[in-house]
Amino acid sequence: MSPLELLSAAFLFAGAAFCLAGTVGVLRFPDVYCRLHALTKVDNLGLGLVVVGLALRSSSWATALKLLLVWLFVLISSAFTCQLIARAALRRGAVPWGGRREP
Amino acid sequence: MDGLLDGCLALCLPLLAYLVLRTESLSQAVVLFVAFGLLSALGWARLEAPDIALVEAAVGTGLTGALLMHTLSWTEETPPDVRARARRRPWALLAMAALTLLLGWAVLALPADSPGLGLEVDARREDSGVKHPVTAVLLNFRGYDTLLEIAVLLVAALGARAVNPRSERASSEAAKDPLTGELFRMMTPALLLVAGYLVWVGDHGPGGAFQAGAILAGGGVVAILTSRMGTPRMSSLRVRWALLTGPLLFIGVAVAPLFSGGRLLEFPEKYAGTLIFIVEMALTVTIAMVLLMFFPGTRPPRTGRGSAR
Amino acid sequence: MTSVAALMAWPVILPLLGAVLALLVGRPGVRLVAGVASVATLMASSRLAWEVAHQGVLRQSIGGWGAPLGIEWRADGLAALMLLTIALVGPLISVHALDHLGDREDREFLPLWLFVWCALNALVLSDDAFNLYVTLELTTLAAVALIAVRRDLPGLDAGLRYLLFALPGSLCYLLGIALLYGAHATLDVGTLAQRVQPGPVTWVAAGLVTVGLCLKTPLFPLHVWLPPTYTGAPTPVTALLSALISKGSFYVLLRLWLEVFAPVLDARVGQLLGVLGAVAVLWGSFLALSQTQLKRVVAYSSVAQIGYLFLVFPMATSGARAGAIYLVVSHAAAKASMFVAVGNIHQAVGITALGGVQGLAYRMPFTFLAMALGGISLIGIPPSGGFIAKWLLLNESIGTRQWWWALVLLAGSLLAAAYVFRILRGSFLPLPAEVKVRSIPLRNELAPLALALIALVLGLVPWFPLELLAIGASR
Amino acid sequence: MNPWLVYALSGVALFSVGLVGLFSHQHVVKRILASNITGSGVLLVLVALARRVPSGPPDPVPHALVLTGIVVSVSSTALGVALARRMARLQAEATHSPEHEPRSDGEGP
Amino acid sequence: MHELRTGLAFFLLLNILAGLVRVARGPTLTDRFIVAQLFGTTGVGVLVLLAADAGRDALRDVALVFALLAPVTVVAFVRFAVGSDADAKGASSGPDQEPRP
Repeated sequence: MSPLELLSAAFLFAGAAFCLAGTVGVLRFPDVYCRLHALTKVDNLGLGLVVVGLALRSSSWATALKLLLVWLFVLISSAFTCQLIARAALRRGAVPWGGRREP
Repeated sequence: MDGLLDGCLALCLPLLAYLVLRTESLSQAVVLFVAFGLLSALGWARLEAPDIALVEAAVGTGLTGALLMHTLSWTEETPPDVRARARRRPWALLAMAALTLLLGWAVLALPADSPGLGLEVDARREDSGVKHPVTAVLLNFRGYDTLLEIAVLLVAALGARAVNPRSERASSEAAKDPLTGELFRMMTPALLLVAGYLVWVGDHGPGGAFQAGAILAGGGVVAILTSRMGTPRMSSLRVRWALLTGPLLFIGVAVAPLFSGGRLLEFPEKYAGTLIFIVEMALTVTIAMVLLMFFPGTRPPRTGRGSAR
Repeated sequence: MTSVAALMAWPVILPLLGAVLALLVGRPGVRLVAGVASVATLMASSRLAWEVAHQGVLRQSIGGWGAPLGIEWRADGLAALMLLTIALVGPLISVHALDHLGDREDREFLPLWLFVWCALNALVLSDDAFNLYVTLELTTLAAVALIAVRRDLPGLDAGLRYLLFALPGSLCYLLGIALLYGAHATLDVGTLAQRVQPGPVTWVAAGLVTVGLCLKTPLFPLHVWLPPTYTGAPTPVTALLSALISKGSFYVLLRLWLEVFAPVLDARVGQLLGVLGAVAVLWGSFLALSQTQLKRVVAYSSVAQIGYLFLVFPMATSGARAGAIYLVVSHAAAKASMFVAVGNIHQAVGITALGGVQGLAYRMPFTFLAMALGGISLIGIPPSGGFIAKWLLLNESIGTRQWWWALVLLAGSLLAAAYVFRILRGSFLPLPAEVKVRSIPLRNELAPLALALIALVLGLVPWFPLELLAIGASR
Repeated sequence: MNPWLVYALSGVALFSVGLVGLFSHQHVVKRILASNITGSGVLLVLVALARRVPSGPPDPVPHALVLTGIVVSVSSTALGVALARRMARLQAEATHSPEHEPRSDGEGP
Repeated sequence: MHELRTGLAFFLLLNILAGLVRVARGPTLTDRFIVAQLFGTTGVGVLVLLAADAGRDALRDVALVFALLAPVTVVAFVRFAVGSDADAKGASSGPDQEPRP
């Protein structure tokens, strides 16, 4: 395995790990807002690291560029959508968790 | 690893479908259905059908998702038939299993190595004027199906607008929301770019009018939701021209050979590629309009939620 | 412009073009465009039928690609007769619809009807199994939009009901076609007919196709959607549904069954379809007899009349085929005339109960003359198309030594006579003084009469249609 | 097992689940979802059939058929939802203001 | 590398399945919708992983479209499912109520 392959594999694994962390977060966190926080980890870091790992080994610049574009779209959309979802939840009266144990 | 991935995906799809239909809350069913659309897109991807995955992505996340969210605003949360269904559940499971076995028996009896019509398509693709085989089948070899399919879209748009004719705009408060406004401004150029790219790429790779039209419609849905426009109305002449230029052009291209002794949809070999491209461009607009007409506007019912039997 | 390509293309393209243009011009010119398109399509259809009668079966490959790759059209005598039926019955119904529906509905009804016409013509001509699916779906969606065109609760309910039964029907059909494509790598009906072999794929595919199309037609016991849909839809739309749209799926079933499946299936499957048809005849007629609403009587009568059509499958001879097609055509005319007459009655007195017709024969003579002539064809008394059709079926049932079908035919006729006379009897009683009869336009009185006359003429000069039917009866 | 067979069987199972679901539900949105699932099953079978030869590109004809099928399925879903929505609104109006009945043609039972 | 990427794609698919638990538990529509968003991003990840195989470049376009259109459903969700901005109190609107802990 070449160093580049190793680096790429490392990025891919790291990305997958963040995806797992995000999923666990969505499953375990106590309220809507915390779960949103977990979701953004997948959007930003999980997908980001996977994209970087793939871009390192991509055959052409165009491919790498398209991969980064995918990530960029997800980043922008994630920034807006999380804000929107959180606001909607707040307006509907979901009270943020104050550090108590989940009932 | 490939086998594991395929097996897991193939197992999950029916499971998810069962969950969609089994759950008692409608909101749960809708979210599961969105997930089902995503998984089926992955299935298309695994089966090397990127064209279909593109359509699933464009329609599923854009239009169908928004449409289903919209249904949540006017249907009852818990379907009225929960108790009745619970009684019937063992019967339903048995029927599903029996039907699956019967149909599976036929599938197992199919020849396992038939190439279908792949070789024939390959042999004639040169004459079709298009490099991508799926586009060649869709717009040239079986272009007549596509012509009728456009009629299907028009009929559905006409029917959907006929029953909900008024174009409803969201409250002015929604229009002023800076967040969605900024989102729309950032999305628009990207949407136009990707849609144009997909029409262009349809000639030699997966893409084409329907995919591009569906993406434009996705942008249109956001525009409707943020009160930048209303659902297109049949009563507006401009809307009708935008809707019908594509079909008229397609019909014109289809019948033109008849006047010079040719057959319906027989494109002259030299111009086939160009003609198909022009028709695709015009159909993109038509398809985007039709899909937007499917989207029923934004105002939740004034009188509250009624039951939808 | 007399090439075979043009001959076969115009009956499909003209209504499509007409529909698109009618949508484009909107309210002011919609009637004009639809009228021109109707006349042009009628001419194109008759021209094609004429050529078939003189030249025999016509074939055409769209785009010039040829069978396995492209789509083929095939016009035999059966297709020509169906084209003529649609072109005569459909416009008469739509003329009636102009006054029955409001001005607003015009804008939607006329383009949608032209789409239905395009779809049915395409369906009749198509020789490609998947193309048939597309035409079936186009018919279904246009029919749903038509049923709901008035936006009232009964119409919407009827439209949804129809959609949610017709959709699974089409999907069953599509899965059957997918299996056949998987086994034989072709969608061309003629090629499929040569390649199918007895085996699980063919059996399951035949089952799926049959169940799917029986759901759409519908055959007993899948008919549960029919009475509420037919009663909820606006009357002209019901006439279209019963006369033409339900015949579309039956036409597909008949062709696929007789050409593709029958040779490789056990004869007992045909018997099963025949038994279901017979039950439909008796059960539908019985229910028609026990209804109190005028429209429901005619709707249940459709269940019964569709049942007769399925008697063709156990006999599966060319005579039985001719009889079934003859019934399709004469029932299209007769039932359309009955439904349009019901629409007139409703328009005149606003009463839907069976008793509401009391005395109306004196005020609306043409409408009741049409009702009587249509009824004669439904019962099968000479001279009527219904009589010829039943005569042919009766002959075949005795010729193939399946005398029990003859009993079904006779029993069905007796029951039909009972429910038709139940309607007509009341109409000749004296008109109650308190009933106000609104006058309806003469055009609307003449439309059902013209339809009923078609059924009558079919009984008087049966040789032309029968000769036409013999063209290309077997591949 | 070949991948195509796995997916074809999965498609068949989807079809069965959807079809049975369609006829065992009363709720209109659920029935529309069920018909969508049934359609997906059929389309999955078709696409799987295109992939029976593992080497080389898949058979494009089923892909084109499926694209047409998806368009038809989207159209019928949209039409069904539009009808159901109008019905829900009319029913809501009818229950909220009993003196204002929705316009009825009087032809129904 | 192919095995590694396919394996990771499988792993991401398992993540999606695990997310179904949250859909079942809810408790509110918003929670379920968050899972749908999670599915979307994970699905994009699976698609870009699969697209790295030779001859499957078109799947990157699919991922692009998924990423691009993801906000559409969110905007629709915010507008309809949670209730319009006008009745922000939300006491009686919306398909299900947020619990107040």
